[in-house]
Amino acid sequence: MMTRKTFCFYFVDRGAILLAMFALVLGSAFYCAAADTVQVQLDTREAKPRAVETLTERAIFRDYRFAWRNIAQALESNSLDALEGSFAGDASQWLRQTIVSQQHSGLSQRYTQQNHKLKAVFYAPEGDVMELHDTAEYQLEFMDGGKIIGDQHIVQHFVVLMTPGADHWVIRQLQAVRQF
Amino acid sequence: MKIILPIILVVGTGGLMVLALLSGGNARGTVGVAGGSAVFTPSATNPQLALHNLLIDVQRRHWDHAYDALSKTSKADKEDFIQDCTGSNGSLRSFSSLEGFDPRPLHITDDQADMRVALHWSTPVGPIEDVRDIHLVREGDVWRAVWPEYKVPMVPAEVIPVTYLRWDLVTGTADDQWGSKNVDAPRVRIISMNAVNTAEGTIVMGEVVNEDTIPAFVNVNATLVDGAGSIIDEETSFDKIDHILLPKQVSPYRIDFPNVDLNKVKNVRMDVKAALVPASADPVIGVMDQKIDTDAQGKSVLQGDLLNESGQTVNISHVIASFYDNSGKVVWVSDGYVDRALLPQSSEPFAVEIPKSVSQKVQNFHVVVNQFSLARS
Amino acid sequence: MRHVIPICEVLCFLGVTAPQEIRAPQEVVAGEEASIPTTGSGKATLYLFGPGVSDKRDVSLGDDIRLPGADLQNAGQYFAVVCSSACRSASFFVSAAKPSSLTFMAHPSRVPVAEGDAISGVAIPFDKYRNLVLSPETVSFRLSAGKSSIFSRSVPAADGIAWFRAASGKSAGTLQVTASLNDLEMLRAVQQVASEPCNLRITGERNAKGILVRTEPVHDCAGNPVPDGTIVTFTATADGEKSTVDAPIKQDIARAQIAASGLAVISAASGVVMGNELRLGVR
Amino acid sequence: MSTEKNYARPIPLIAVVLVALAVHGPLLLMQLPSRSFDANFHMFFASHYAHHWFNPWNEKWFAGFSQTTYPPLTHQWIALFSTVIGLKMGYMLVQLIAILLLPVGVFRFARIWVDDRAASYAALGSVFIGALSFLAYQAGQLATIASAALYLNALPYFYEWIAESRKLALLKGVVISLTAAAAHHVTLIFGVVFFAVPVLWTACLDARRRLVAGSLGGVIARTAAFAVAVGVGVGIVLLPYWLALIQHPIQQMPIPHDSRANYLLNSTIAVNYFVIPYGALILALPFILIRGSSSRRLIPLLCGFWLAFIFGLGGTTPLPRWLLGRAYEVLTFERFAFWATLLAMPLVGLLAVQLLDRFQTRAAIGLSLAAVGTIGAALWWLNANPYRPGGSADVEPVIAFLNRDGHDSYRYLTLGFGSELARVSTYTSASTVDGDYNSARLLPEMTHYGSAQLTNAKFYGSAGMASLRAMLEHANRYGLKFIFVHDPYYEPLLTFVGWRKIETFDNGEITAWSKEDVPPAHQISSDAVPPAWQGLMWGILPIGVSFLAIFLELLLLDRRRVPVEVSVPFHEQDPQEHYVA
Repeated sequence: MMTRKTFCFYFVDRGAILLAMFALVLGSAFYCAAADTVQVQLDTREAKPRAVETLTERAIFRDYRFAWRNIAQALESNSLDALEGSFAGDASQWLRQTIVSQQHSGLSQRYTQQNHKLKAVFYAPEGDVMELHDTAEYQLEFMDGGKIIGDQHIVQHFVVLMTPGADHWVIRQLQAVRQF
Repeated sequence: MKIILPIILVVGTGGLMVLALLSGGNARGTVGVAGGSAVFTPSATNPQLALHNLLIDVQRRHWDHAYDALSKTSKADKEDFIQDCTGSNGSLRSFSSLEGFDPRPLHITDDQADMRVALHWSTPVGPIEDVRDIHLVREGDVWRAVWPEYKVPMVPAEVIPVTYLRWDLVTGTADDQWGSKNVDAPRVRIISMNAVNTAEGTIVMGEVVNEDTIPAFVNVNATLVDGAGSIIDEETSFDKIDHILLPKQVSPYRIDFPNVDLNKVKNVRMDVKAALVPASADPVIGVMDQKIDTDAQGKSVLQGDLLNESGQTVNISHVIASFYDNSGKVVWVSDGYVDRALLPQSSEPFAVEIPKSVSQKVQNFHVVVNQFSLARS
Repeated sequence: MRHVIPICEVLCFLGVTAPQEIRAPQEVVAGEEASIPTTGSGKATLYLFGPGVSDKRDVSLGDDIRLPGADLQNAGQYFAVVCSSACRSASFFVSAAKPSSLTFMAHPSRVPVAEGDAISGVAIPFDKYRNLVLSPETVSFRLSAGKSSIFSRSVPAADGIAWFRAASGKSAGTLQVTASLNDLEMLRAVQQVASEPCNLRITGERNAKGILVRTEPVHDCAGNPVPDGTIVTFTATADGEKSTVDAPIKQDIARAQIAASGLAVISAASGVVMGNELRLGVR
Repeated sequence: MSTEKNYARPIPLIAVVLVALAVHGPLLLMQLPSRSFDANFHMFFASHYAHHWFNPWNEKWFAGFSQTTYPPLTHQWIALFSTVIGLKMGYMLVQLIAILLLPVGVFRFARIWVDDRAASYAALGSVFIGALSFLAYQAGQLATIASAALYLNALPYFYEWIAESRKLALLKGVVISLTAAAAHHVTLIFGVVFFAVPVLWTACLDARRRLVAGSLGGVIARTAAFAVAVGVGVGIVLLPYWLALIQHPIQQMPIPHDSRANYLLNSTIAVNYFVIPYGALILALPFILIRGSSSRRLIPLLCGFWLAFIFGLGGTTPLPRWLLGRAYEVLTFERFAFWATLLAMPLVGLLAVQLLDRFQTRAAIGLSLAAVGTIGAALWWLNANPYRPGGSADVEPVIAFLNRDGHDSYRYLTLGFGSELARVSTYTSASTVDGDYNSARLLPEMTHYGSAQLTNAKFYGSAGMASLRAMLEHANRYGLKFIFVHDPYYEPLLTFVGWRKIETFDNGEITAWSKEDVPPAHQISSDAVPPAWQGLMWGILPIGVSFLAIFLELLLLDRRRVPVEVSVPFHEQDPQEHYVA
C-alpha cells in the first residue's frame, strides 16, 4: 500500500529520471540543430566579365545556403516538396531522380555540419547566368531504413551554375568534379 | 391584461416604425441592384423634395416613374433621359451606379427654382463626382424638374482605313530548352523623378520613356528608405501611369505613399519593370485646346478636348497630365476619367484638377491618354 | 583546414574491420558501364549512391560487381557500399561525355546600330546526358548580316563556359549570331534597329479640319529608317491653348490632324529628341 | 369513427418527422442549397477540417486566417460524412438532420405551454415555415438552423430541471445547450433572451401557482445553476473562439446588409426579409397577439415572440440599433425572423386546434393550403428574388488553371463570383487574399473600407471599389498575380491598373487576368495563428459534446410529465385517446 512518505520517494525517483531524459532530449536537439546548419562563405571578387553587384551577392549567398538546406532535408526525408523553388533544369531533375529512387529502395542520406567555400568565377555580361566553384565539407551518412550503413567526412568540389528566377536565384547545374 | 397588452404591443411597434421613417432610415444596404420602390413616397411639394424623389428613382433605375415626374417642358425625351443617366456605348457612366447626391438650392422663387446637385457615382475606377445644375418649375401644387437636352454626337458613316502597326507576342511553349527563349524585355528608362510632401503623405512622380523599338508594358515601383536603411513603405504607380508605351512614347507616373512624411525619408529606391506585350498603334487620340482654367466650383483645372482620330469607339478614356515648373521639373501629376465614350472622329471634353498650391508654379504641361475599349479588352 | 587528396578516401566506419575488399574504378565516362572487383566470398548487399541514383541489390563477393551505364549517366561522385558481416565503401567519379549540345544565349534581342560592345553571347557545352562538359573545348562565334560577316572569333571555354562581346553593325536588319563547337551549331537572331531619330523635320498645311502636320521620313543618324509604330508627339500652341497628338510613324512618316485656329506654333518630339518648330498663320 | 374524433387527437411526432423528411428530403437530394449564399462557405470550412482536423489555421483565405473564428460543429460533421458520401452530400445530410430535429424541438418546446395536440400541430407547422426554407435554400445558414433545432430540444429539459428539479434533465439540458453553442454561438447568446427567459418566467408562474413541484426560490436557484453550468461549458468548449475574439475583436468598418434596411422604404427588401419568412403567419398575427395575452401563462411566450418579431424587422424600427449598439452593424437580422416564427408556433398550434374544432375538414384544408403556400412562396422566391446569388458559372477551368504549371505559388482573386469563391477555394491548392467570412478578416485592405468580399466589391459601391483598389495596389506584397473575372464591370479597372487578359474560360463567361511583375507569394506573418493546444481542443471538445448529447438522448430515455394548460376556450384533453390517421 503506498503511504504518503513512500509516495514522495516514489515521486522523487520518477522526477529524477524524467529530468535526465529531458536533458538528453534537449541536448540532442541542440546537437542536431547545430549539426544541420549550413555555413557558406562567398567570394565574388574574381567573377568576370561582369562584376557582381552587392544585392546580387547577398541574394546568391541567401539562395545557395537555402538550396543546400533543402537538399539535406529532401535527401533525409525523401520528400520532393523540400526541393520546391530552389532548383531548375538538370540539377532539379537528378535530385528528383535521387529522391524517387531512394523512396523505392528505402534508402536515405543525411548531410550534416555543412561548410561551403563558394567562389564566383563567371558572371555573364547580361547577368543571366553565374558559374561558381564550391568546395564543400560535410558529414555524410548513408542509411538503409533506420540503419546507418556508412558514415563519412566528405570534402567535395562542385561546379555550380545559377540563373535568376522570379524573385530569387536557382541552382540549374550542380556537378561534382575531381578538382577545379 | 387581455386588452391592454395587445394595444401596447401594436401601438409601440407602430410608433417605432414612424420613428424610424422620420429618422431617415436607409432604403438599402447594397448598391447596383434594381431595388424595390418605397412603400410611402412623399409628394413633391417643394423643389428639394421633387429633386430628392427624382434622384431616388434614378438611383433605383425606376425610369418610368422618374420620367413621369419630369416637367413636360423638358427638352430630353425618355430615351435621352435614360441614356443621360445610364450612359451609352459602354462608357464609364454605363458601368456606374448613383450612390448618393447632395443637392443645394441656387435660386428659388414661387414657381421657378435652380438647384445644383453633386452626384456621387460609384464606378469601376473609383468614385466620381458629377456636378449638375437642374432647373425646376411648379406645375399646380407639384414641383417638377426640367431635364436639359442630351446631345449625342452625330458620327457620319465612313470607312476609315486602319493601317497602323500591330504587335503580337508569341511566348513560346512551356518546355523550351534553357537559353533558347531569350526575347529580352523592352528597354525603358525613368527620365525624371521628384518627391513631394503633401498633407495626405509623400508623392513620388516623374516620367518614363520606352527607348526600345517594340511596345513595353511598364510598371514603376518606389521604395522609401529611412536613415537606418530600413524600408518605410513600398508602393506602385498603379493606375497613375500609361502602362502600355509604344516605342519612344513618354508617360508620367505618380506613386502615392499615404501618411508618410517625406522628412523621414533618406533614400527613394526606384524600380521600373518592363514586359513584352501585344499592342496596337491604334487608336490615336489627340488632346486639343488644353488650357489651365477655373471651373464652376472655383477649382483650378487643366481642361481640353479629346479627339478620337481613329475608327473605333474608345469606351473609357483616362487622362494623365504632368505639370512642369519653369526649370522643366515635374511638380505635379494628376489624372481623371472621362464619363462618356469617345466615338470615332468625335471629341469629348475633359478636366483634371490641379491643387491651388501647385497651380501658381505650373509653366507647362503634357497630357497622355490611356484608353479602355471593350472590343479589345 | 586539412587539404584532402582529390580522390575521396574513406575516413572512418562504424565499428568492425571487414574481411572483404572492394576497389573503385579510376575514371568512368557518363553513360558507360563500369565494374567493381571484390574479394572474399558469400552473399552481400551493394548500395550505390550518386547523383540521380540510390540503389540497393544483392551481390556475390569475389565476383566483379557490374554497374550498368544507365546508373552512371549523371556526372559527379558516386559511393559504392558493400555490406555483408560489415560494410566497406569506395567512391569514384563519373565525368561528362563528349559535347552533344550547346546552350547558347545571345543578348540583346534588339540592338541599336553602330553601338560598341552592344552584343554579347554565352555558350555552354553539354553532353548527351546534360552534364556540363568541363574539358577545354573551343567555341567559334560568328555575327553575320545577310551574306557579310561582321565578327568572327574562336574562344576556348574556361570552366565549361565560352563567351564573347561585340559591337553592332551599321545597318538595321536581322543579325545572325552563330555559336559552333565541332559539328554542333546554334543560331540566334538579333534585330539591329535604328537608333535615336536624327534631324526630325516637320511640315504642315491648313485644311478644313485645322492643320495637317507631318514629318519628313524619319531616320537615325546612320540613315536607317526608324521602325514603324515609333511615337512622334506633335504639339501646337495657338491663342494660349495647346494641342498635342502622339502619332505613330507609318512607313517612315508620322502625321496628325490638329484642330488649331489662329497663329499656331507647332513642334515635334520623339522620345527625348526634339524636331524643328513650325509657324502657321491664319488661313 | 366520426370526424370530430379524427381531429381531436395529437399527431404522433414520428409522423411529423416523416412529413419533414417527405418535404425537405427531395429538395436536399436535388442539392437545392448548393446555390445558396453560404453553402459553399460551410463546405469550404468542412473541407479544411477534413484535411487538417487539428489545425484550424487555413492559408487559403485572407492570406491565412483561423477557423476558430466560427463554431465548428456543423463543419466537423460535414467533414466526417464527406469521407463517405463526399462534401456536397455531407452538407445536405447535416442540413437534413437539422431540419428533422426542428419539429421535434418545436413539439417539446410547445408542450411547455400547450397540450400534446396543439404541440403536434405546432411541430407540423414548423416544417412549412417560410423562414426555414429561406435560411436553408436561399441563405444557406446551416449553422443557424442546426443551433435553433438543438436549442429548442434543450429548453424543455431546462424547464423540467428548474420546475421539477430532475437531475437527468439538468444533464441533458446542459449537454444539448453546449452542442447548440458549438453549432452556432449567436443563436445561444440571443436565444437566452428570446427563448430561455420566457421559459424561466413561465416556470416562476407555475411555481407560484403550485402547478409544479418546485418553489419560486428553488426555480431561481436552479436557473442560476443551469446558467453557470452552460456558461462555463460554452466557455470551455469554444475557448479558442473566445480567445480569438479577445485577441482580434471585430472592429472593422461596418458592412452594409440589406436586412438592416428599412423595409417600408424598399418593397423588394420587405418581401425578402418579411413576407417570405412569415408567409401565412402574417394572417395569424392578430390571433397570436390576442390569444397570447388572454392567458397569464402564455404572456411570456408572446413577449419573447414580439421582441424577436421587432428585431426581425431590422432597420424598420430603431429598437435593434438602440439595444445592440455597435453589434447592430455586425449582425444580420433574417435569423431573428426565423426565431420569431419558432416562438409563434405554440400559439399557431392553439389556433389550429380552435379552427379544427370549429370548422373540421374545411379548417384542415385551409391550414394545409396556408402551410403549402408559405413554403411554396419561399421556393418560388429563390428565382424571383433580384438579390438571389448570381447565376453560377462553371468554375472548374479556374480550379484546373490554378492547380497546374505552378500557378498555385501565386495568390489569386475572383471578381463577380459571389458564393462560387468558396467553391474555387475548396478545390484549389492556391491561396487568395479574399474570403467569404467577414468576421475573420484581418488584412487592412479589407477591414478599413466597410465592404464585404472583394468578389462582390461592386455591390458595396465606392467603399467596395476602394477596398478592391487598395488590395490591387498592394498586389506585389501579397503575390497576387491572377484575377478571374466573371463580371465585365471590373475589366476597366484591371486594364487601367496594370493587369492583362491572358485566358478565357467557359465561352467567355470567365476571363483570367495576370500582372507581369508580381513575385511568388510568401507566407504573411500573423499573430492570429492558434497554438497547437487550441487546435487539439477545437478538434475534440465540440464534436465530443455532440456525441455525448447523442449518447444521453438515445441511451438515457426519460419519463416525462409536463403540466398542461387547462384554460377556458377548450376542454381538457384525455391523453389516452387513440390516434386516427
